[in-house]
Amino acid sequence: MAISPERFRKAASRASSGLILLGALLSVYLLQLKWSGPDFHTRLEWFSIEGLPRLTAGILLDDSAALMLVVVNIISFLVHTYSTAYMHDDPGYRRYFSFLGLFTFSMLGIVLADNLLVVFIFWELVGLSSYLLISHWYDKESAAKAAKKAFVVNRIGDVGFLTGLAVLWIQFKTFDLEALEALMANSSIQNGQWTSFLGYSLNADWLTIAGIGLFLGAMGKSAQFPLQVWLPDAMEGPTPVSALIHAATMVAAGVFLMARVFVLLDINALTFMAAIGAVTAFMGAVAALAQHDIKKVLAYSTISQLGYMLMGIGVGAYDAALFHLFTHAFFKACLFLAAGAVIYALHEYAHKTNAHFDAQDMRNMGGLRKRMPFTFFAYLVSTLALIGIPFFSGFLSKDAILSGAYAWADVMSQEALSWHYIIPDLGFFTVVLTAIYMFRQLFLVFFGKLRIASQDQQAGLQAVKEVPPVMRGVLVVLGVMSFGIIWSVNPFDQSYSWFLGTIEVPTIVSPGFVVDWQPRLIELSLRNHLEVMAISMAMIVAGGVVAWYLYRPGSKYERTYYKRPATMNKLQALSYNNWYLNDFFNVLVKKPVTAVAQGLTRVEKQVIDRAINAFAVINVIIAHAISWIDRAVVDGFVNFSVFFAGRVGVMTKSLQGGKIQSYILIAIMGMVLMILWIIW
Amino acid sequence: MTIENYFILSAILFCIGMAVVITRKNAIVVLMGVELILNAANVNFVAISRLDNVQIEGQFFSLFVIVVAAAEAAVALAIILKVYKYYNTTNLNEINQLKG
Amino acid sequence: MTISDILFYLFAGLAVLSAAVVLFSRNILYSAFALVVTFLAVAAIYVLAGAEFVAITQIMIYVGGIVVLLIFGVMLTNKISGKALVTEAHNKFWAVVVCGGLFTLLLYGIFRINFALLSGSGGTTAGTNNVQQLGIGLMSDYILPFEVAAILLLIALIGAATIAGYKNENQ
Amino acid sequence: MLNDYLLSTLIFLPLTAAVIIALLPQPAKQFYKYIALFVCFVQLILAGVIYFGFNHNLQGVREIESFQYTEFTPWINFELASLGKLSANYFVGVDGLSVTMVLLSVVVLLIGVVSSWNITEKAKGYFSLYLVLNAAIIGCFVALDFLLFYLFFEFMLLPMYFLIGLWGGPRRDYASIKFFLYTLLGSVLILIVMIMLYLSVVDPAATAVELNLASNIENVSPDIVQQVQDMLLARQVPVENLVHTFNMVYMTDPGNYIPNSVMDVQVVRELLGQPARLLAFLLLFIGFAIKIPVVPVHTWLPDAHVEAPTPISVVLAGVLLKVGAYGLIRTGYLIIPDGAIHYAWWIGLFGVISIIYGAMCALASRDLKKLIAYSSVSHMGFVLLGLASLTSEGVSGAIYQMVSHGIISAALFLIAGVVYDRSHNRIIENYSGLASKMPKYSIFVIIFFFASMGLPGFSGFIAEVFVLLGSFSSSVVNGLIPRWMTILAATGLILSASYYLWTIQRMFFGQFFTKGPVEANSLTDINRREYLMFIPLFVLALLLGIFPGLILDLINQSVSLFVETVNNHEFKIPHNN
Repeated sequence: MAISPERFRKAASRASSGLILLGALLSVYLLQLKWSGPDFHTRLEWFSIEGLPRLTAGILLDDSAALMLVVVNIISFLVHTYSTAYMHDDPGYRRYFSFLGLFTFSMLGIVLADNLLVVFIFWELVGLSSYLLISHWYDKESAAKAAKKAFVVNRIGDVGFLTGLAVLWIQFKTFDLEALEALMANSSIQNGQWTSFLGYSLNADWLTIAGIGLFLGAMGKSAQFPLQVWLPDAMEGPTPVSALIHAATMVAAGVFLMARVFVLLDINALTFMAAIGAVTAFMGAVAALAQHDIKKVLAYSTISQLGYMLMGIGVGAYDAALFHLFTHAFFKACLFLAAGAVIYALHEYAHKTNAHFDAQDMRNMGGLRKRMPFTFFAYLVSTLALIGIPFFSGFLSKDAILSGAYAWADVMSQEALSWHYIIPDLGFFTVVLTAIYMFRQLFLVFFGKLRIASQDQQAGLQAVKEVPPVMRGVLVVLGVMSFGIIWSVNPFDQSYSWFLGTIEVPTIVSPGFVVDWQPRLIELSLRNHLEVMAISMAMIVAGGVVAWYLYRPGSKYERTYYKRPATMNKLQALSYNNWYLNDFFNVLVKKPVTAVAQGLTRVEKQVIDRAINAFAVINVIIAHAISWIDRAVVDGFVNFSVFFAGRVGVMTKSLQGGKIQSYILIAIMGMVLMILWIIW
Repeated sequence: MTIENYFILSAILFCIGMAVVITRKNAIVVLMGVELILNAANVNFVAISRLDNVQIEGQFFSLFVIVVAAAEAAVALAIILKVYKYYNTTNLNEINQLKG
Repeated sequence: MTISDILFYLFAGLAVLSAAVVLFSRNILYSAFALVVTFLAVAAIYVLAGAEFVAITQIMIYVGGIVVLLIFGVMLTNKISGKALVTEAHNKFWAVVVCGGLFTLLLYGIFRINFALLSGSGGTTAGTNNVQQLGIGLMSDYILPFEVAAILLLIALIGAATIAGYKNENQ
Repeated sequence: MLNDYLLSTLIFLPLTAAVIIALLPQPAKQFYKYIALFVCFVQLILAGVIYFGFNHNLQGVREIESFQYTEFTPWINFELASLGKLSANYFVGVDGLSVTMVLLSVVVLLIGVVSSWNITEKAKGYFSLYLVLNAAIIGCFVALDFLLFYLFFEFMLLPMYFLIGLWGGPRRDYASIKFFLYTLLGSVLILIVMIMLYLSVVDPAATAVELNLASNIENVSPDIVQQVQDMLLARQVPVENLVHTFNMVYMTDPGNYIPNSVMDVQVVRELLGQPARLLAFLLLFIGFAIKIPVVPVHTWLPDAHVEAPTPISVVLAGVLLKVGAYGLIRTGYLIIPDGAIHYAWWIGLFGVISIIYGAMCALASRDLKKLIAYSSVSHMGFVLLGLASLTSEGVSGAIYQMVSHGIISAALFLIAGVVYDRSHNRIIENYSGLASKMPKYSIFVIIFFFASMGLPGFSGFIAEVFVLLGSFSSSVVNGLIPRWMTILAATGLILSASYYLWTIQRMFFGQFFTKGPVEANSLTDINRREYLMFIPLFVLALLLGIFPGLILDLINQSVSLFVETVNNHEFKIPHNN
């Protein structure tokens, strides 16, 4: 893509979309082949280090991978298509599409890799393409900063990932997932020592550390507390990118990774994960409440939903989490693309009316429902899916997770009241918040009047136009995917879903696991399904009512919204600033690191270099002393000998002064001495 | 007269000639010293020839020495004149350049 | 102490004394004249030693030739301006040391030689005409050195004339 | 035939060319660079011959007969009466440990010539010194005789000093003298150890000949060597028959040490209250640490890099730093493994400190070249950590890191050179938004920055991952490196991402403008010659990132023997901790 000439840019982008479509069709075909069949695994020898097992790389295709393949390909295709319209007059068009291609490639790599090292490689590549795409408009300072932040924060997670890899490596000397599973099943914990089949032994804590390390990687990619700070900033990238990377696929890679290594985790790591997931879900939802940027709301909502998914994995609801991953991928992509459509339309509007305003700020929007029906439809459907209204996809998956969490709390607390119940409770509370912020956004964007038009006496709502057909088509496809009927015959009971029916929860094989933990979870979650559904329905209704009361068209909030400052009180500020996590990081990490760096440089300049310079100065002083000695003593001696030789020379010079008589004198003298010597 | 006396005389003259050659600055005086030395040698030759009056070889030698001395004196004086023309002095101390 | 002994000592003393004058006189002309005396005294010693011909030659060549030559030399090389023709001495100390040393050495040598072994046929009387012997010797046994000496004198003559002779710088 | 003298050709070709350049008259000025280029290109071809002719199954390391392309010529031999015989030989050869270094140097030196293309000032001196440097570097990597190694090691110093001191930036005098004194200090320490070793080690083969056990060196069989060693141990060899040697391979065999000598392996001799062998290791370590460089003896590096002309920075970072690490492997680790194990913890610690400290300083530096210089310190820390772990993964990773850093840091310095060439200013904050002004350049910058921060797909990733894995498993395999060190080292990855990305953000992203003395018009995109330098390095970094086997196959056997040798050494460990 990057090397294709400028005039073929349209053709090239279509070609790449076409290739992705081909990939999507192939992946659907693969899914058909694979579905419920045995796992497909090929290995190629990659390289070897003497004395160690050979490192292999290959493809491991199981049900979840095949599904993920389809999701990635389809959404990628849709985003490609959407982008041909959305980005059509961007100067970096070719760059954009080549990076999009790179991203899709790397994402597929993560999905298919059979080897944690290879996963890590693609993991990083995905991070790279994310970096490149966020900084697409690189001349924007904020975009450049956001890209940097995204990558660096991800790196923090990656260090955890590497640590996890290292622990697995020293125990098992392999990264191959299937081999790891088998080896893990053969390892055992005795007396606090974790002994592997290969005879290596470690403290049992390292099993937990490995799990948490891997999870740390996922925390980075999937924007979990406390590493979620990068995701809202990443919205600086083009909207389709946000849809593809920062909502549907890449951020879900963390969840997918956790699903892949699910069997290797131990109970402590899982608990940790569940807690982090729940906290993130709650924090994300709170942060979404007071945002004014249409994309930021969605970004926080993504964080929150990702928190759900990881909580799902953590509580052992592996299948539910994956289910939510897939449904979320579609409806969140749809939301983002619809938001993109809104932004696009407002841009066009601004262009037409020569108005200058922030096309992403919800304070400028309103009433768009009438002029953008397709977009509205897509938005509405996916919002309902996100909130978890019955008949929509989100309902099925979210309820599955919540009932899993509830069951988990039951199991973990052993029917007694313990802190474990906080986790499902946070989940339920998040449902309320989700309903509030999503309805708020829906109201503020699509209902009421176009605030920018009414305030600035500009051309009215009539000037706003629906987006081009390509974008509309994409929105419709994604909107349709948000209906529950697609996923489950019985829209009220996820257990009827074809998805959950096929994905089986793999048995955790890490040593020290209570054998009946998983069966009990499943049993309990099936039993509590109805109560969970009831609770969550109640929550949604509560949220809906609150949202209606606060944000309905004509409410006080809505009327004053245009002039509203960013925050009105402390609570809003807390939400708006995402719990002040950024400042937190600034104070706790960035500032100290910078200070230490500056300090070290100063230390180097002032201590090490000064020490060395002082050393040099001392040396020079010593050298001077020595040179004095040299002059006075050594040179003195030399000078003396020179002086002596000079005197001798002067003395002898008189003998050599061209004075013949002196020569004669000397000759005679010599003669006399010789004779003397001879006759003596 | 014992021959030692001749020898002693010769030695005295020789040493005086030598002293002249060494100490005097004037080239001509130096030449005189050289003549003295030659004379001292001649005295020896003659004295030796006294021991052997049949062949009188010593006297032959002294004759040749006188001849050579004469030739030497002539050439030496010519050179001194030439040098004097060049340096305007016969002081040996001032004549110390090899190249004119 | 025979008369010849007395004469010997007399002339020897004269020779030494005049030689000393050559050595110590600051005036070049005095030196030259003292030299004449020395030569004459030595000639007398020759006579005492039975070498009349050599003595004559000595007087003729040295006193008549060389010393005159020397005096001419003195004259030619000194601007005649009324002031005395003086010359300085240097290296005196070393000269005394060296010459004294040499003299001592020679004396030592002389006294160590056992002349008694040599003087087997000594005691030649004066009056024996050895001029004839010399003439025959020069024309027979010593003809080659004689001729060489002659050529040497010729060469010296030509050489001296060439060196000292005036040359036109322009040629 | 060619194979017999391949390494000598590799060493002496540039030396000859240097002489030729020095002799050429001034009007032939424009040919100097062509000669240099030609020579380096021929070296590349020869190195290719070595690469393809290299037998992967021969291990080298401590087995004198399995070195390849060996050449042996007696050099200095004389009797020292009661001290036995001195023998230093012209002995060169490669094994897996050194062949990679030779290949790397040849490539980097070639790139260096291309980047020297615009040097016109005192070109004769420049190119002849460059070629002398070239010869010395190659010589260092192939020498198997300690004296020869030391000779080449010292030989590198002088051309480097002049190249920095004559063609460098404004503070070149300070930098070059600092460089010179630092490295000279290191050399002196190494010299001391060399002499200690020389006094303690005998050449068993030559000694056998002296003892009339064999008629000549070729006839010495392993049995005879064993016999000589037994005699040595029993002190049956007369002192005047001992043939002292500088041969580094013989030095690895404990049997060749003279009983009761300074470096004796049976009895712990003490020097200055320290066990002599440990002290010797320490001296060697410090000596080479200066060259690597390791915090805190690294301060010559930033100055030298900042002041050196671009090609010299390239060679300095690309190859010279590796000489230090290579020397440590070849001498410190193999000859004094007991010291290596004794001090492994400290070496690892210094590695980790270098990683973090280098990265921190890079984060705080305002000068682009200084930043890259500090990143070198950081990356060379990984080499040290990998070595200290003494596991196959760790050591392979360390050597891989040497190669990888050689390529990538060379590219990074070229990158700094491009901007400096155009505007004569390297201060980061004087630039902004270069991506719009110099898009192609920015692409390469981003590629190499990411490569340097260990992005998968580039060589640095493989190296760093294996170093980390190796040092992590060290605690299980041999218990030398604690795990927290690895985790701390891994945070270096975060820091490296931060400083590179921050630089990209400040220099390349954002609105285009320049500040200070930088003229916006002077900033033109890269030209064809610069492509010629960047593309091979890019391809190499990528190839090595995707097919690590290209290097690992060469070094595998040697590394495994190396690890085994050092871990299971038969030298007596001094018992004091």
